[in-house]
Amino acid sequence: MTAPSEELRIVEAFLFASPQPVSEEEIAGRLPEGTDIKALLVELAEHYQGRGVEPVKTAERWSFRTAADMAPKLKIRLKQSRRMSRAALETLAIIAYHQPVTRAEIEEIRGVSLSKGTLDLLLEIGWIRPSGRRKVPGKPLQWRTSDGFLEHFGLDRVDDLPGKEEMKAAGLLDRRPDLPPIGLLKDHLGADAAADGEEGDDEGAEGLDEEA
Amino acid sequence: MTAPSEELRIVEAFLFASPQPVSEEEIAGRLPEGTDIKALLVELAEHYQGRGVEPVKTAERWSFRTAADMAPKLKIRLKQSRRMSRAALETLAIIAYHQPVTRAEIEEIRGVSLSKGTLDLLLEIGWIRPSGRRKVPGKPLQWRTSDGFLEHFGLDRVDDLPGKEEMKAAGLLDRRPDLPPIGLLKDHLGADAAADGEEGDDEGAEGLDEEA
Amino acid sequence: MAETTEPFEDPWPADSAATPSAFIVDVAGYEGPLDVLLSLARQQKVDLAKISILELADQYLLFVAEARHIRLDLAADYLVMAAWLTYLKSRLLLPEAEQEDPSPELMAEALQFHLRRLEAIRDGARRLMQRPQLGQDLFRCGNAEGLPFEIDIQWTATLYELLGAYAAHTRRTESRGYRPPPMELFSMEDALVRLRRIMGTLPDWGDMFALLPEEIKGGIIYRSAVSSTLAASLELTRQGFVELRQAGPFAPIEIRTKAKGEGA
Repeated sequence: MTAPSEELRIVEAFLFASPQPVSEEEIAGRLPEGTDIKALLVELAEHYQGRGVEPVKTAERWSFRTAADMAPKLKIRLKQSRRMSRAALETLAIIAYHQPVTRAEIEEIRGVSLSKGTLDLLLEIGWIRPSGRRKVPGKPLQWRTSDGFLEHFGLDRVDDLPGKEEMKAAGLLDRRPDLPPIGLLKDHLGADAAADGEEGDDEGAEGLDEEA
Repeated sequence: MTAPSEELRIVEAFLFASPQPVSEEEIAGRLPEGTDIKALLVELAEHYQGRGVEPVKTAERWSFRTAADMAPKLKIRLKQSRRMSRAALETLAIIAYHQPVTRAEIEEIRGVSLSKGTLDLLLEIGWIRPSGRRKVPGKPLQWRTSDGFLEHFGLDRVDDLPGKEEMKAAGLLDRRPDLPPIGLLKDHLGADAAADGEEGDDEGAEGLDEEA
Repeated sequence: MAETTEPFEDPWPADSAATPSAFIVDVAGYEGPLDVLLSLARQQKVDLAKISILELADQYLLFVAEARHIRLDLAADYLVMAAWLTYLKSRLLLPEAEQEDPSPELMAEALQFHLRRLEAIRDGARRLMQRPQLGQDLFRCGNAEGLPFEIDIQWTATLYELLGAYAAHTRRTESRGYRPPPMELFSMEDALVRLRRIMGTLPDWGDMFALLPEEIKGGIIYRSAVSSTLAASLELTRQGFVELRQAGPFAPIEIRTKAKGEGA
């Protein structure tokens, strides 16, 4: 094994010491001008291949993480992970794959109205963020996933979502009008639809099971 | 480089992920019984020899730390601007207008004694420079403003300091001839001089204003 | 491995609800009519794109009819979907005589699209949750030491502040009031004080100018001392404290304390 270059050592120490993942620009700021950052990161990744920790890129930023297969050995299980309701999970997936997406679109895709607590929950965890308003009547808020979401699931970019390419290819991410007559019928039944929304709220409240 | 053993990877990931430094007993708890922890730690240390981070043992506990020589490379430089105290500014102005000027003369002009830090501070900032010694008993050092001073205040020459000519014409900047000591006269002036001196001490203490 | 470490509940009851009777009992287990339709469609075990919409509509209508026996308050969404499917079914069964839009085929295709899209999202959510997650499967550095920092202090002062300080100093000096330059010369008052002090100790005649302070011999200060002392001596003579005499022009002027009782 050859001795690591001074530049590589700096990248290594910087990724390691920084409390937050760091961008390639931030790394470049620590090194002589003109240093090939990408090559250094490749070299670093090669060095850590097969080891207990490794450099990973999430949300366009680099940090060290324990290797995925170490999970069972490291599991401390100090805190039980939150259990998410199916509604919350599906809503997260819809936002992730279809972003930016409005509340109405989420409801249309799931075919059921969205309880209030669902978006709140995802917002509280820090996995989604509001992202501008759709330029249609009513200017509804649009939602996107956050960097925290990418970091949590170990994704570099939204395009790296599992199966995203296939979904796109199949046209499933296209925007399409709701089943036309259903929309019309719904308008006729406005009052009942509201009652249904209430039921949804109840369900949302149990979205986050707090298990000790 | 041989592939690291599973045990070594666990030690590596465990040291890395643990919120606190870990004892050898804690490491042993993660590994099959009878594993030679010490040998593993030696192997780990060897692997990280000369790298940007390394396992270190402090107070009988292990953790990863950045290599000591990396500290200067990782340092974040924060810029903070501070305003100068009135005493320092006044001293600087007196040097600018009266240069070359000795410490005793500055004190005489200001009418208060000069705190020790004031000239040091101005010298450190690089706004004044020593400029030969006055040819009087005691050979006191004389002070002048530096090029750095001119640069900071956007002046070409000291003579460009606005108002100097007018002040000179008004006789405000004339230095009076030193008085020969006459016992009786001194006695008359004694009380006032002492009072002035005291004020000077107070002001000297606040030589460096701590302003955010 | 991800299966075994999956901490999330398995959120899809579809498989467990594989029998029609289970549907009816468990209306609340479904997240809306589309969810029910998707479950029913999966029972056909064919590609969703090739699913028989007619069969699906029949199954759904049956489901709703059965469900209503148990829950009269069955949500509006379910009934709307039932109405729509009835309509779609009737259109599909009718010979394609009139060309109304949207065509029933298009409507059926739209329903298929919705079902496929919902299934794709569920698949996405499942795969997302199977990824190793931070703080659960992957760990960041537990005790990152942080980056050391160094503060560069930059002292700032503007020219205005500099001049302001000087002006303030000037004003302060002036506000101390008018102070005449200290008198360098030996004043009449100085001479009076001094003569009064000395004369008490001189019993006999003495050269007046020999009494001047030793340290000021020569120069303008000495001469001022001579004249002020002479003037002071005249004043003291007038007051009757001392006597003066001079033997002749330019002779030394002698002075002595006036004897007590001799009168003025």
